[in-house]
Amino acid sequence: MSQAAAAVQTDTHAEHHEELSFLYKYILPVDHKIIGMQYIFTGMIMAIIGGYFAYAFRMQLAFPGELVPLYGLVGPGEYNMLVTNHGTIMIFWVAMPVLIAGFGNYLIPLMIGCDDMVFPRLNRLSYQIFLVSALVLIASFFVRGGGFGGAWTSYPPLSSVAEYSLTDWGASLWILAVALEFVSFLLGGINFVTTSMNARAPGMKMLDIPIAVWFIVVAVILFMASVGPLVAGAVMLFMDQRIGTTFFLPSGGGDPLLWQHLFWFFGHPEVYVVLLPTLGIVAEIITVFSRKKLFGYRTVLYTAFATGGLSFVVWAHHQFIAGIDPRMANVFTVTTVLISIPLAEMMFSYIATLYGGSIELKTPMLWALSFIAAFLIGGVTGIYLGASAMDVYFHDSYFVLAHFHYTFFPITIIGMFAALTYWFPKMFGRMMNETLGKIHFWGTFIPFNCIFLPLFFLGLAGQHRRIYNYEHFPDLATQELQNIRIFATVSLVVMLIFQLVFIYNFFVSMFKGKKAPNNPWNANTLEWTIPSPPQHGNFKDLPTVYRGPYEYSVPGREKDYWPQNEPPEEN
Amino acid sequence: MSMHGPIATHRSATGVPSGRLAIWWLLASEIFIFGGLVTCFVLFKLNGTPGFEDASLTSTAAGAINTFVLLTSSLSIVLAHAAIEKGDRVKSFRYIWYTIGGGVVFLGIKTYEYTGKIIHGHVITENLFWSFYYTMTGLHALHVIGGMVIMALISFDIRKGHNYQRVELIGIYWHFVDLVWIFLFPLLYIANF
Amino acid sequence: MSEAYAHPNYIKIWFWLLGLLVISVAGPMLEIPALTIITAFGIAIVKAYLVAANFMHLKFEKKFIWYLLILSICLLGVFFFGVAPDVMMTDGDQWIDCIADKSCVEQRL
Amino acid sequence: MIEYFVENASSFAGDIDNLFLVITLIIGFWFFLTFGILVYFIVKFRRKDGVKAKYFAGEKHSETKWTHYPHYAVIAMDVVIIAVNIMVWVNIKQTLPPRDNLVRVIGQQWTWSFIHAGPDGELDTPDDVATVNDLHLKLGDTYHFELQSRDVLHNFAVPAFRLRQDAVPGRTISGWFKPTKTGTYDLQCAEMCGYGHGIMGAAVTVHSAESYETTMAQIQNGTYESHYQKRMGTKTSLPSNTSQVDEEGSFAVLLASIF
Repeated sequence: MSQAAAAVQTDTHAEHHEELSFLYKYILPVDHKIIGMQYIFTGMIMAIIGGYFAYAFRMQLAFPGELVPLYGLVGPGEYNMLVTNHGTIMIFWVAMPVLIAGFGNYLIPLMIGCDDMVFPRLNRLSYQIFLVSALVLIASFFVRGGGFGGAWTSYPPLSSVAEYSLTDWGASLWILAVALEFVSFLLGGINFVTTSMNARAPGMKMLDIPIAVWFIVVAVILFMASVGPLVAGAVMLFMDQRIGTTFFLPSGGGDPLLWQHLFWFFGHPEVYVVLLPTLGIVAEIITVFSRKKLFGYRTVLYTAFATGGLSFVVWAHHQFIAGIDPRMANVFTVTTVLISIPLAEMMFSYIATLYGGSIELKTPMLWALSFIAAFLIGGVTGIYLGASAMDVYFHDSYFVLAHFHYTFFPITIIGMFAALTYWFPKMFGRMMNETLGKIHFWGTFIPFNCIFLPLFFLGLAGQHRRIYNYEHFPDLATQELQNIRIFATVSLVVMLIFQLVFIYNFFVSMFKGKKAPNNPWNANTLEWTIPSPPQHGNFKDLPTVYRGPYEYSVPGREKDYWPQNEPPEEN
Repeated sequence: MSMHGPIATHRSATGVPSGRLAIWWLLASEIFIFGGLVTCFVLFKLNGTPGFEDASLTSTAAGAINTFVLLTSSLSIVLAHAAIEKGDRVKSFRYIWYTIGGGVVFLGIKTYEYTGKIIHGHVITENLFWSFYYTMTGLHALHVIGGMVIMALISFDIRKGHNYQRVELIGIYWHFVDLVWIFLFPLLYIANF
Repeated sequence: MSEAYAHPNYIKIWFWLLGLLVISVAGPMLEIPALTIITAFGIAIVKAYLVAANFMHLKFEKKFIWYLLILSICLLGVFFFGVAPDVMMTDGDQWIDCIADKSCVEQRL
Repeated sequence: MIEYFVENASSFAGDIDNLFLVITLIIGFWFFLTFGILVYFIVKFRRKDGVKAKYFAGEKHSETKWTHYPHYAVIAMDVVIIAVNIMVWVNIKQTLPPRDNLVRVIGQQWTWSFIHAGPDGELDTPDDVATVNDLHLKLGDTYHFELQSRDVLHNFAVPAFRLRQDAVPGRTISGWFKPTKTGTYDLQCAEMCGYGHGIMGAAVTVHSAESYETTMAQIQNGTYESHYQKRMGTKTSLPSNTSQVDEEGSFAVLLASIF
């Protein structure tokens, strides 16, 4: 690594790294692109585990008591373990690594025009910690007593006392894995923020930064500002479990509600932490495929700041009926409903971007538009749950479940597919197959709605969450509701089968796809000005930026795009 | 200073060098970790949770000596930074090792305190106050140990003549550890009402 | 790495800090609780300022670092005041601390 | 709208259903408007040869008004939602109307115990009536409940009453409800409470005055048969229970054969 001082010149610098051995190139890389892909692949493997868990417990719900093919019998303890770890994996080990760490790593240096992260080795370390955390989580499924089954919120005393949870080491390894994961993203986050603050290409002003980078950075800052109390809480919970302190145990003077506050003070900003990167990715895609300038760049940016700021004062809406002071609920209702204001503005801006555009429905665009459509449903149903009195009926019901899957599924899965299909040519230098991409899109989007729309109605019928078998609740054990459950499960199986199309397309295109040009989508941002895939060191010469990232269809120009680093024409 | 690693490391659009900027972000997130613990402690204390009167059992003298030790080590690390800016590697090396020595004395006194408390039956599970006492000071001590290890590594680095800027970075971190102690000291040792 | 700012007189700052330390230890000996709070926490804040401004060179640092740190502390304040009504007020309109008044059902652990 | 799915059997159930309707109308309007515009734009502005996209930044007032005016309307409607919501919330959770009757609800892993106050309307007196998994209520009485937990968090949830409240160990949480329809309803635990969370149900029976008296008398002289067990006995048969369905027709088996 340590090259002589001659490396000041960037072109020679890039060539120094060509002779890296396989070990240093792919196993212990310092190149941000490889680390980004490590995150993405790890996240996708974890997504397969999370999806498998979802399959197992949905099958149990639809056909209670029967052997689930490819899994076996799902008992009550196992059911709890499956739902808990499905939630944990999908949020902490899929959404976070793929959207923030993965695409953040891949895109930030490319989009702001520099050769790597500011601290490449810190970057590698954060991935390694992340990998360890994933392994610890997987290990927790196999210890005596099984994996942790106290819901991903892990409310004590259930999570802190082994006699209550019956998963002595499962619970401890779970909290350990989560804490390690936080440490990993704290380190990664510091790197991201520093890189985008300090290492921007010459000429790139604050308002020339692509929205995707902006939003990832805002998300990382939100994460860093909210996770601290929960890290402290995780230490306290771990000591409750292993040493026998009573931080969260009322009989010893502690308070179980304190954990809920610590958790949701992090947990609510966390929603925006994973939401913002996807919103940024969608902004990139809709501008490219409608050949339009983003409507109101500043407005979009400020609404993101407003959302981030507001997200710190809404956390107690998860606890309206958890025994908190009922007067506080009014305050938190107001702040929660207020969040609709910046987000509505942002959605309006995105839709206004399409106005007068020249929309081409390529696969990434389909994903981006479907994100907007699905997220609209997720967003508006959030209003119900922000209203404290509605929460009296909906708390912990399938309505909540359907709502947050309508936000998290678009964010995580749709956002991931949008980004993967859009940047695939840049990552691997080959194009993905459009037809298969579209088949996969419709095969995912339609079943997704078929899974979660019916669950809203189950929620209206009063069905509560995390129940392995509804036969103990006669009002819920009716044939009509059971049919809805079966319908949702069948849709899930259909959706999972269609993922095979994607996996096939992904790997076949990676090796056999059509060669991708530098700029297949005619986009403006800096990553498209260099070869696909980019070499180590990215840019031959550090680019100079002359304009904002969304100058599409500028009147008076022949080409309908105008790369950020293209010098203005002399008149 | 030698030039290696990516160019990105050496760019500075904000005017603050990347290393220092990163340390500040690190400290901002550390504020939340310690702040979260301290907030919980204050919540329970103001609530009059039984057991918090045990704050009078902590040894103010030991706490005060530890404060003195940490303040002095803070001084020596900042002097190390001042020395390295003048290019005086030997002096800087010596000051860094004074600081590490301060850390050792601090941990020694901490150990003595812990031992005394445990002998008197004030173990971590006795009540919430002692739980917080051991958790907060323990987490702080882990930061002290981490700082000392990194400092030792850096000291050999600068003796060989590279990475001078790291003295300032570890210094900022060490001052932060000192700052945390400045707040833990009144919380755990003085405010026993 | 050397930047052109004058180093403050570190030894002087150090003596200031020691003086403040003596006051904060001596404060409780007067046994006036209100005064103890001032000497303990007021002085902690002054000490923190001295260390941050001089030893950490925040005096010479860009302004936004101050904003960053102060914003962190403000957010902790938000957290404190959001949680305080629940954890500190164990008796309210709709709930009572049943451990304190021994009216609880027997707890299993 | 909720009442199509679940009966509304308490005095404030109607308020919550109304709130649901208000929110549904408001957000339904916005959703269909926004969704319609989105679809319209996608269809209208498809790529056509020779037609170049418009160029505007969305920074001028003449452009931003298209997003700002609807945005002000969103704020106005938010205020409506918040106002209606706070009225309902204050009524349900923040105020305790004078009580006619009292019941103590105790959650533990994984049963509910109920202590009915008995004729004198006070708890901890000799005429208290204790039951397990079986709550008996008198129609039209305003009940206060004292919610406690022996171990972990539980949630006292009766969908037909539109009522949910967490039980927190170490605290006694009080609240109220007023049953307005006779019948037997589900009581759920709606907070994850461990291994048996899925079986932690109970039956809530709202009696008319005379039926209530007979039931209470039966409980006290030991001739009473639990409503909960009766319900479990009669209505447990899910169609896909292994014992009752022939293996061949089941979907899971079909899937298994595919894999």
